[in-house]
Amino acid sequence: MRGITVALALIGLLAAACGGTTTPGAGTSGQATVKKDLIIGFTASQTGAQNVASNKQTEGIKLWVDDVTKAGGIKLKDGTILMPQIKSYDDQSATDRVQALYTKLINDDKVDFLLSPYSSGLVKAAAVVSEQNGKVMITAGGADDATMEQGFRNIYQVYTPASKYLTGAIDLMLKLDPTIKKVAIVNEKDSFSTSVVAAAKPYAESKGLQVVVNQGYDTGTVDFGPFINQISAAAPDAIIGGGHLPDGTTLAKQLYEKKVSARFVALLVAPPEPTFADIGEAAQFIVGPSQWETQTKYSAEAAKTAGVPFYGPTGADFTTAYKAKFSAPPSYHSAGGYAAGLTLQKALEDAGSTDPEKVKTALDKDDFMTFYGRIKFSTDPKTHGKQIAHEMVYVQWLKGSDGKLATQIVWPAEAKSADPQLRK
Amino acid sequence: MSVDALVPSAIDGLMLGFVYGLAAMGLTLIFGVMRVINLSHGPVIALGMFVVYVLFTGAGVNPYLGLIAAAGLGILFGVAIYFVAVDRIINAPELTTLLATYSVNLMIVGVATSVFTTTPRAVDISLGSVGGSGVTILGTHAVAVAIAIAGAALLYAILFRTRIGKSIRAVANNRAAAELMGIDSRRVLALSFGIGTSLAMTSGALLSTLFSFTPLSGATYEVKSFVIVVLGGLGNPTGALVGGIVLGLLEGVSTVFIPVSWVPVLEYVIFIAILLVRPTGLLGARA
Amino acid sequence: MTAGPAAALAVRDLESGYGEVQILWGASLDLAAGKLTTLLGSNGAGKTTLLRTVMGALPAWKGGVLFDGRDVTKLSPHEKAQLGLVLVPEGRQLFSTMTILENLEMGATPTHARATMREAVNQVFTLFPRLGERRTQLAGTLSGGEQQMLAIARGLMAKPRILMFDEPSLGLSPIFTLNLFEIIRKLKGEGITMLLVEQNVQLSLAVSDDAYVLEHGKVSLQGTAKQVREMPEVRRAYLGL
Amino acid sequence: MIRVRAPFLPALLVVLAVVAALPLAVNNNSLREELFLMFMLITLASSINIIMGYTGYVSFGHIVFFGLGGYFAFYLMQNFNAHFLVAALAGAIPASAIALVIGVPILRLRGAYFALATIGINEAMRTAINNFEPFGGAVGMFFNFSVYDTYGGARNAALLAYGVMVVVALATVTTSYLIRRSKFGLSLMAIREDQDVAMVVGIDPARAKVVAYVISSFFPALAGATFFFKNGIIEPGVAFDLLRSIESLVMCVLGGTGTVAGPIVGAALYEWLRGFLITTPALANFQLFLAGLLLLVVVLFVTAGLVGWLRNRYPVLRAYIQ
Amino acid sequence: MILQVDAVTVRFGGLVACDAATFAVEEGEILGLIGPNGAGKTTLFNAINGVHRPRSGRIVFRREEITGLRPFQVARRGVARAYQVVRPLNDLSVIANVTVGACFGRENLSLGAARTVAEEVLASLGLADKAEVPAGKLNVAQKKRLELGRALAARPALLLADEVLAGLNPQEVSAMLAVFRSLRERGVTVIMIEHLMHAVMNVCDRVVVLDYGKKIAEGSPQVVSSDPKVVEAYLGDPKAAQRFLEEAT
Repeated sequence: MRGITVALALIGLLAAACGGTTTPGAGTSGQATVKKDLIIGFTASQTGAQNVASNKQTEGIKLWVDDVTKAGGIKLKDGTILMPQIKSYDDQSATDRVQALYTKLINDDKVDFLLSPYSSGLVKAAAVVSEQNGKVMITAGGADDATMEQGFRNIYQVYTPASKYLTGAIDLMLKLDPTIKKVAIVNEKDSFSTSVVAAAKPYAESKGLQVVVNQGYDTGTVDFGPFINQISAAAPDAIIGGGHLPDGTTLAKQLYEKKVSARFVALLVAPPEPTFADIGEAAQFIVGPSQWETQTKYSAEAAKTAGVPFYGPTGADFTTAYKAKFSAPPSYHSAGGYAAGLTLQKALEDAGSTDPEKVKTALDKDDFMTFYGRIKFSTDPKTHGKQIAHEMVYVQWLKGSDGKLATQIVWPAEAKSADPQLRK
Repeated sequence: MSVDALVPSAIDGLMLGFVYGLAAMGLTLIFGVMRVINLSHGPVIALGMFVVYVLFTGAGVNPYLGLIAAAGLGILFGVAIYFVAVDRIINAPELTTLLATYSVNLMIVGVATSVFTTTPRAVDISLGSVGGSGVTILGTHAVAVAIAIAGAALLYAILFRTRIGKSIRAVANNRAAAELMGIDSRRVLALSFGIGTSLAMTSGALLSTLFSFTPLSGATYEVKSFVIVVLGGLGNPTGALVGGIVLGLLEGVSTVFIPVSWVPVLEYVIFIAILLVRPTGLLGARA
Repeated sequence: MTAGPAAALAVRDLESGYGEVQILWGASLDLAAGKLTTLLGSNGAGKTTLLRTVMGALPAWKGGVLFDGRDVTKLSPHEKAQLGLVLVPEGRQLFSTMTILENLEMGATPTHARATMREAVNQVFTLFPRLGERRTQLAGTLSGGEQQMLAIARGLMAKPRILMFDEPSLGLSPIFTLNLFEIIRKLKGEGITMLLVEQNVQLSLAVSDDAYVLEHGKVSLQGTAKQVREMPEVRRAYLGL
Repeated sequence: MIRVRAPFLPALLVVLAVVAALPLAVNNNSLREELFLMFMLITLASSINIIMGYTGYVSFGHIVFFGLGGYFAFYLMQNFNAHFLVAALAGAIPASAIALVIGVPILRLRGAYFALATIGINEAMRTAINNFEPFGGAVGMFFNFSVYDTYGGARNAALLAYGVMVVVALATVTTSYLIRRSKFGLSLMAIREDQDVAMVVGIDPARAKVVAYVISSFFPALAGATFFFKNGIIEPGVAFDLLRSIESLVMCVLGGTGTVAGPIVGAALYEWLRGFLITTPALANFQLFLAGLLLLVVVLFVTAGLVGWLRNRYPVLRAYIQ
Repeated sequence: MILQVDAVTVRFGGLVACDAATFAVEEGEILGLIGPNGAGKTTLFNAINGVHRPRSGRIVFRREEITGLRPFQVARRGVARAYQVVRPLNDLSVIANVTVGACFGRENLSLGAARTVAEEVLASLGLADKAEVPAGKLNVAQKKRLELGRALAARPALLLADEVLAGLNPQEVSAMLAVFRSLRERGVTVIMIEHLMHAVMNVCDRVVVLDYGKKIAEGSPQVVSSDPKVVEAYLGDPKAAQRFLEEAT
């Protein structure tokens, strides 16, 4: 891995050297082009509970680095060409390791910019270290609202905040079946899911729904029997909650095995992941919020309508390249990783420098659209860096005409690829 | 909360209780025979899970056959742990044996996380379910209870019906006297460690058919085993089985009255209270 | 102090102790086959230490133990028990959480005793009918006297070639002590070689064939029980007179 | 043991202070981060040594005080804008008060029962705080970064935390030394060797043990406050991490329980080894295995630990190394 | 009278270890406490210094009732104890062992003062050159002296000495007896449990004999040792043996 990047860098240098002597450089100004390594550091959960989603995110980042390298680097106005290099460690999905490793990335590996680990708890831990050291960090996979309301100056969030994860699902549910009255909320007790529920519960109540079960489970829970018994006893019409991939998957599976008869089930994070299909029939009808889906169509036209520039590849190009490189479809976590890279790239180009202050100014001003959706950050000091433009979509696992289970976008109505259905 | 959940919660808890009890019997047997609190208990449980996992995903071996392999390996592994880490210091103060078995814990966890990482694994097996009208019992749970009961019965048959089992009880009761009777206590101690480990690995194997797991999962069940063992009296296998059932029931039933996440608090408070008030356990210590 | 031809067990210049505490300072004695020998001595003279060292529960520092002429000094207790050298220890040391029957079964651990275990059980129940009546009772729930019977019965289960008793009357009432000596005399009648360590000097000498007196870890007096009974030095050994 | 024959403590403190100043002198932040952790571990190991090494009570769940100190201080800083130094002290005092309350009953337990009870208390505390909403429950607490403004920003706050951790470590070591040389220390060691004899010569073991336990809880609480102040984030799993608890115990045993220098040597060695293993990718996960192997070797063959072994091997050193 | 033991009974479950034992100890005397194995002598010591709480009866030390006090409270009133099975604080040095005795007993000395006392005691017991050696490394005779030294360092008014002569060779025994005589000269009251009868004869002013937890005789060593009840307690009942022999034949 490291060998390859070094080799690539050498080839790049060689190419630059050749370019410098024989033909005029890409820069039109006639200035000499200088190639510089841009070291981007992050940790990934190669192992541990978050490993599936985190690997998807890392793959997204890698694809972005590939694309930039293929395009000849990030070209700044002054003629500098930045060749991104990844410096990454396995954080084992543990917060204390995240803090130790981000400290190491900043102090020992001297990274230029940081991307975030996956999942809010880990992002939060990393954010503290990058703030302490004044490093700019673009976060993907950290949707927690609270994190972005702590007066940070250097952190920028690509994801739609957690508070919006399930409110749309509630809208969808009531649209689908206005007779739904009783809802059970069972969620992971981590910062992300707690944020989600903190917004979803009052929202549900404001819509006249009655919350009949409201319980949290610890991260790493594998036995949902006690919760399912509570749910069964309360006989709700709908169940919302969940947390991350492993627990969400297990919860869905056990709900199915225990024949819980709620008409509508929406879970966080797990449903949009392709591996959710592993639980077979149990996946059917499960709804989940997603930052992005392959069917999502954010295009140059949409950007024009919204009055912002379109930046980066199209969704189709991204999906094709991703499948070619990793032989697997991307998930929203992949898109988030790629989008984080794109965001950094655009800010560097806009700033024309790697100076953190200039990059931050550029990020503060940014408002643009990518295949992943629109990106704009809050500049209010209290919520600085929080994502304020990106929108969620909702997917549901449905059987196609071939009888195979697949995700379809079912909400918002204008973006849907199939009609939502109630559980049977 | 809802009282409608009482019956299914109690049944779920009870069923898990048997599996917990089986693991705790392993821990308490080792303590009863040699006064060693085996801090490698948790990782050994996890090892049982991974024996089943490796055989299942690697060679397609039925998990219940894998369980037999785990039980057998458990004996060998336990005997090995005894001779490597415990034999030399069997008469040393508690701290020494606590640390020695803890060092085994670290080694197992270290190797297992290197090989399997901490990514959750599962043995995907479904035996359908029975019941309805609020109470659904999964086939895997029912089989786990049956095997746990069979395991406990087998242990009892060994301890009370065979000469070697009686020798184990004799050594537990009075090692010096057993030596005078012609019993080679060192062999008996090693074998007891083997049986204790085998019980832990068997219960791990059962748990692997119920829930997903990592090499660190053993820790949860280890602490549960401690609670159970203290509940039933250190060194008392019957107590461990009863303690397991009590803990399982408590876990199930208490969820009806308090939020599920408070259940462990309740367990630990009971654990400490029993240690302080009646360290010999509610059933008293009897080997 | 030479081993006679019939010496079933010969203890030779045995030195031993606990940690750095030397208790035995070269004790020697012979057990004549088929005879009952008693070993006397005041508290702290080293009687229990001698028995424990003979059994191998304590390592011998110097000297040796010959069993039928074979050097068994370095064998561990369970190996000696296998050979038929059996100790009924001080304080009974029963398996208190096991039944009478199970205690007896554990007594029959030596390989040569296992085959005939059923008969042996019947034999000891004939000898100790009270035990037979309570065979499934836990040993820990028996009275002191019954426990002592069980300890002896358990020793007999091993089909001992040599049976050694350490303070069997300790803690027993005077009446029961008499009972105990009756039993010992009965066993003597069956031809088992026995070594008796007892605090009741009078009764021990009354029942024994040979006697040794241990003082300060050494044998100070020896002879037939009858001879020793006559010696005034015995009184001195106990009462310092 | 009682009479002073070498300026052991001043020498030790000077060495530690020089090491502490090193990263500041060469302006090496990553070294500073490593040393921050090392001084924290020295604090934890030396504190455990007071109750385990001197008194003979193996506190497996000693990390509970680290967690409590951290939580109390964090709460005060987050909600009442308390200054870090005030909050650290104000957090450590209730943590020690809790040590007093739980120490009285559990120090009656002997041996393994005590060890189990300390594990139980740590786990009870962890799960309780996991549900305790004022402390953020399972999510824990997380600084609003304006908290760091008082100290000139997050970067300076980290520097301050380092300084405080060094001071806490030196204070722990000094306390440990003074106890070892005091009449009180002698009573603890008598209890360790034989509690019945201690009682028969006139020592009130119950009282002495509780005092030792309370003292040994105070410094971990300060360390916890400092650690989480620097981290800016506190959550139950990290605050009450049983593994860290047992690791500090291992450090103690590695260096030599019952000596002043042992826990320091053990902590430094263990942390160095771990640092080496973690940064060597091939060995990253093997860290635990090797730690276990090392511990087993020490437990089986070098019962006295490194310092203890040296002292036994070269009695001359007894005068110089405490 | 320094100590009054009045009808003290100690039970363990069903076992009566001490059965209404009554005796008094005069200031400055050396009292021998003898009896066969299991007679309850050590239990009585444990009752006096607070290790066991008597079921009934009273123990009065210097006109103060000390029944049921904790061992350290008894120790602080000036009662010291030397154990039958030596219990040195193995990992502590010899001097530290003795300092422990001086520090926490009746005088509650400071560490420095206690150390001075400890040095004197070690010198008087001939252990001065072993001061810095870990106590666990001493030989038996030295450990026995250390055990006594720790008790003496407390400068007790009453010393409970439990078989301190057991396991010593004759020379060591006579050296130890000299120590006891010097204690008497210094006015220390001693109760000694002892099996070495010639030693008891040698140093004890008076003897109390226990059997089955009961006092069966009391008086001067000579009188007591020829008391038939005492002889029977030690050797068994000669008449019973005689009957036994007759029955057999």
